[in-house]
Amino acid sequence: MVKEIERAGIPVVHMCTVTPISMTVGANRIVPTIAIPHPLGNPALPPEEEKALRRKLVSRALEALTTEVEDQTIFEV
Amino acid sequence: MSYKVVHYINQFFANIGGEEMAHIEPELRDGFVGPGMALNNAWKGEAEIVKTIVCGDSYFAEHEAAAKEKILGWVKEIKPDFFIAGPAFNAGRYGYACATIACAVQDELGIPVLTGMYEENPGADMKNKILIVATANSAAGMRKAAPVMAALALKMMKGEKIGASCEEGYMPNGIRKNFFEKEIGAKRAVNMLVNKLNDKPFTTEYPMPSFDRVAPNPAIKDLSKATIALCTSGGIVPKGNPDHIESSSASHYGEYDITGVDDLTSDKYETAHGGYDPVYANEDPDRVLPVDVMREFEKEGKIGKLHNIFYTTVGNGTAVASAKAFAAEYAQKLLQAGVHAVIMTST
Amino acid sequence: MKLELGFTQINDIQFSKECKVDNGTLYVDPEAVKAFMYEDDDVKAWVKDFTFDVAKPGESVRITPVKDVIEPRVKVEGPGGVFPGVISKVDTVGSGKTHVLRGMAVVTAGKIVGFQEGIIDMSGPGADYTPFSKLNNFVVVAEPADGYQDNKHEYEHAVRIAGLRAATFIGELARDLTPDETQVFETYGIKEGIEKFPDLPRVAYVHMLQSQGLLHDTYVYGVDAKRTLTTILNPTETMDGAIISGNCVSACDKNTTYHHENNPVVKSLFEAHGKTLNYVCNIITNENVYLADKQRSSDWTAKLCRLLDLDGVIVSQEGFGNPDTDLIMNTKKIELQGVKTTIITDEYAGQDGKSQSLADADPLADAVVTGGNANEVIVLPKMDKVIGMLDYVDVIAGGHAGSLRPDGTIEAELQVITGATNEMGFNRLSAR
Amino acid sequence: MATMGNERDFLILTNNPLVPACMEGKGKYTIRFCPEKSYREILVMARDMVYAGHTLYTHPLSGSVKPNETPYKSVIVSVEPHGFDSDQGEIMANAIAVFDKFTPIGWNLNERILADFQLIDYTLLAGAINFDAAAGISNQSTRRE
Repeated sequence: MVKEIERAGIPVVHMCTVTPISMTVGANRIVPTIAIPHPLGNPALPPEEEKALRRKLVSRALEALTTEVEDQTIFEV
Repeated sequence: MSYKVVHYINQFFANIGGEEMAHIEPELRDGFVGPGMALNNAWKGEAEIVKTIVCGDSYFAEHEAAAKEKILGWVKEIKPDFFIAGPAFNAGRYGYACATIACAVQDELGIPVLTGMYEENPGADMKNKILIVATANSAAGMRKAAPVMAALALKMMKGEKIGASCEEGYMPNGIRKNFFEKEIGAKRAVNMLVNKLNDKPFTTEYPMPSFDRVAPNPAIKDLSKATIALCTSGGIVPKGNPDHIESSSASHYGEYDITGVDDLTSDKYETAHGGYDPVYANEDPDRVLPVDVMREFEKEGKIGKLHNIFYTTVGNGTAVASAKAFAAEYAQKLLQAGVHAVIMTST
Repeated sequence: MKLELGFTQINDIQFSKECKVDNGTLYVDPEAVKAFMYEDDDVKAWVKDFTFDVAKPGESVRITPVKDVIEPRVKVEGPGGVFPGVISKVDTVGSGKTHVLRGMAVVTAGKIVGFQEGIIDMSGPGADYTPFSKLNNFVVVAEPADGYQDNKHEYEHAVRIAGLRAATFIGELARDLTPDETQVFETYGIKEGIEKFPDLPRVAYVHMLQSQGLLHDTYVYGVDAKRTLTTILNPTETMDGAIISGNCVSACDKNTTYHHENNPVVKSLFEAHGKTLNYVCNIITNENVYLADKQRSSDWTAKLCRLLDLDGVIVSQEGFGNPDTDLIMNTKKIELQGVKTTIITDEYAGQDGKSQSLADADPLADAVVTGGNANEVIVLPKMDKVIGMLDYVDVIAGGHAGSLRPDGTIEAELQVITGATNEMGFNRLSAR
Repeated sequence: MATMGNERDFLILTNNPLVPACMEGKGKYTIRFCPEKSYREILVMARDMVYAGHTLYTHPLSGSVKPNETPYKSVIVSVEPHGFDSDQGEIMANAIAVFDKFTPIGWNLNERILADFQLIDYTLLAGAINFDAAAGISNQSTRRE
């Protein structure tokens, strides 16, 4: 799916827990996330901290979108 | 009664001139012109070129819409049984024009079509959409190409069964067809191996599917002016799943307006995904689709705008082909809406 | 190792009280064959009765459901006997002399897992796709004993043995014949081969054996291939029945015992042996369900290829789906050892031919021979006579609801035809 | 903890009633019997577990019976996740793609044919983990009587 968006000419960042899958589906900008049932959160954290975590992850994704890449790249958080 | 055929050629093969005449607009002539004669002869009266359309390669490339409109109009009026273009050999723009116009005639008028060109001609990219006969890389190959194209075209006109690509001479088009080889498989394998061992050319009977990669698009220059859309395969939907997105093997995708929504709350949103424990996503759907922090970034001016529609699918067991089709479709919508970048989240 | 095959062409089969081969005709007493089959206790226990028929090329005859096809052979010189470890003792075969009744086969038919066995048409369009339409077939139809439903594996074993015994009985009739034609096949020891053909590339045949489990089995010298490690065979051993089929599933690409006896890769490699290549040996490896087995077997295949200093191999496959993974694992690992591969497979590209043909793929598998698309739809006309039973045709692999039409024609995928898309490259069928 | 490859680590995902009938309580493995799930849903369940890091022990396309013919499927994954393996993820994804390319058949399978399909799936599974399939069946029959 990311590939189809990329193909349409729109840069896309894939936020995904299992990065090898992201690699297989052909994503070019990849940000690893927390866990399959809650990629962008962690229910164990208090709400403020959880949101801070999400801000950090999404910021990283925005950074990935502003970074030129030539090949599939994982942006570790 | 013989089949009526319209033939498309460029200025060069119509003997009008080379590059200096490539600007000429489409014109319609009676009967065959130039290479049409070879096709006509090969058909021995069973089919006949009734009209020839001549168009300059530059004109077609620079005024594609206008050229298409004009040519389609003529073809519609003539109502031929068949449309044939080229062959274009290694001429890039001519090949592109042949393939493009043939494809348009086939798709928009429902008339069977055929063209021919060299395998590396950029027009050959369309070989999965229309049948393209593989030719030599120069016009010297006309003598060989014409009978192959004529024979295949006649078969198509008669509605006969089309054989495998290697039998009929068209480029492999991704549709596998059975046929009988001259030698048994084991013998073919030994011959292929001996060629491979001796570094001689060999052709695999089944090319491995290419590992399709799309090159990354350029980065966003200025985030503070960019419109960014959120998409997910995690199945986030409005509470109650109004469009009944299936929990697995989804047959459609969802698009939902989030104008004025600052936070995805558990009373308004949930997940339709059946492949993971939905408790956490249902508790706070932002854990899958981060609308809350995107709104914050929007207010802080870190990003220009959060796109007012998000797209959602269920990754769980949805057939690869339909997932691709969904994404291809909504990617066009995102493009038209002027979205600059996408964040796709997956569970 | 050197083996001489002496061929006697069979052009006709007649039932008669006397059993003999005379002037190209096989005269055979079905009761004598039956008695010989019933000498085996398992056959006695699980087969209630046998009926017999003959099907000749060009006749309006359909044989279904087909379990196995076997060519009668007899060992006349050298150690061991045919089908070692199963019918004969386990002595190593493949040397000396063997007599072959060519142009005929024993075909076992009857329901086992009835829906999976295939069809042999002796004439019409279906006949073009199966090699067995060109043979004079001695058809043995087995009827199961009561209670077989709960003992399918015992029953399958009994029918498998019965078929081999029938072929052995008939093969024995060739013992004292003077063959119409003889051919000699010989491969050499490693050093000997290198000295003999110093300039020829060293080539082996990686023969993948179906070994997923009951009803999907192959036996090597009587051993279930599932329980074997990848190993080496002299090519001539296969000609004496060292490998037999216990595979009842996927008619179009299962290798019958006939295919193993007449392995086309072995035949084609021998044709090139000493001319364009040096045929070293066969490497047999299995296709198990357990992933660690797949890894071990393919590792061993690659290891043996390297150890034998091979330049190239041909890899053949059996079956659908799961074995694609073994095929690609083998190919990839062998290529990574610097040994060049050509592989033989078949395709499941969908009825429209548009789907991905294999369940696995790798760019290193760049030389592929295909036996055709097994999903392609074919219409088989009504035949005057059916040997076996038609009631399963609707549920034969690749048939679909209504595939047996009221007028007696069958619309089905090529999958239903025995041997149609053989993955040893037995046929001329291909696809592009 | 069940180490990789140990029988205690075998989690059998199945919709085949013959599997629990013959194998339940006869070994250290765990059976997750899901009669309501289709062949494809068993594959999807296995795939998602492999994606989540569980080890795939048996090939999802075991058997040459085509996926549009039999309704039964059994796959063994690990009880414990041992880490994601991309080759195994690919095997699972490919298996679902293979399933999807077969033309659905509107069969009305009778009891005997269903029993045959159950038997094939069960014996392949048993063979893969060295479980005595024949013994399993006869024990089951005794229990049934």
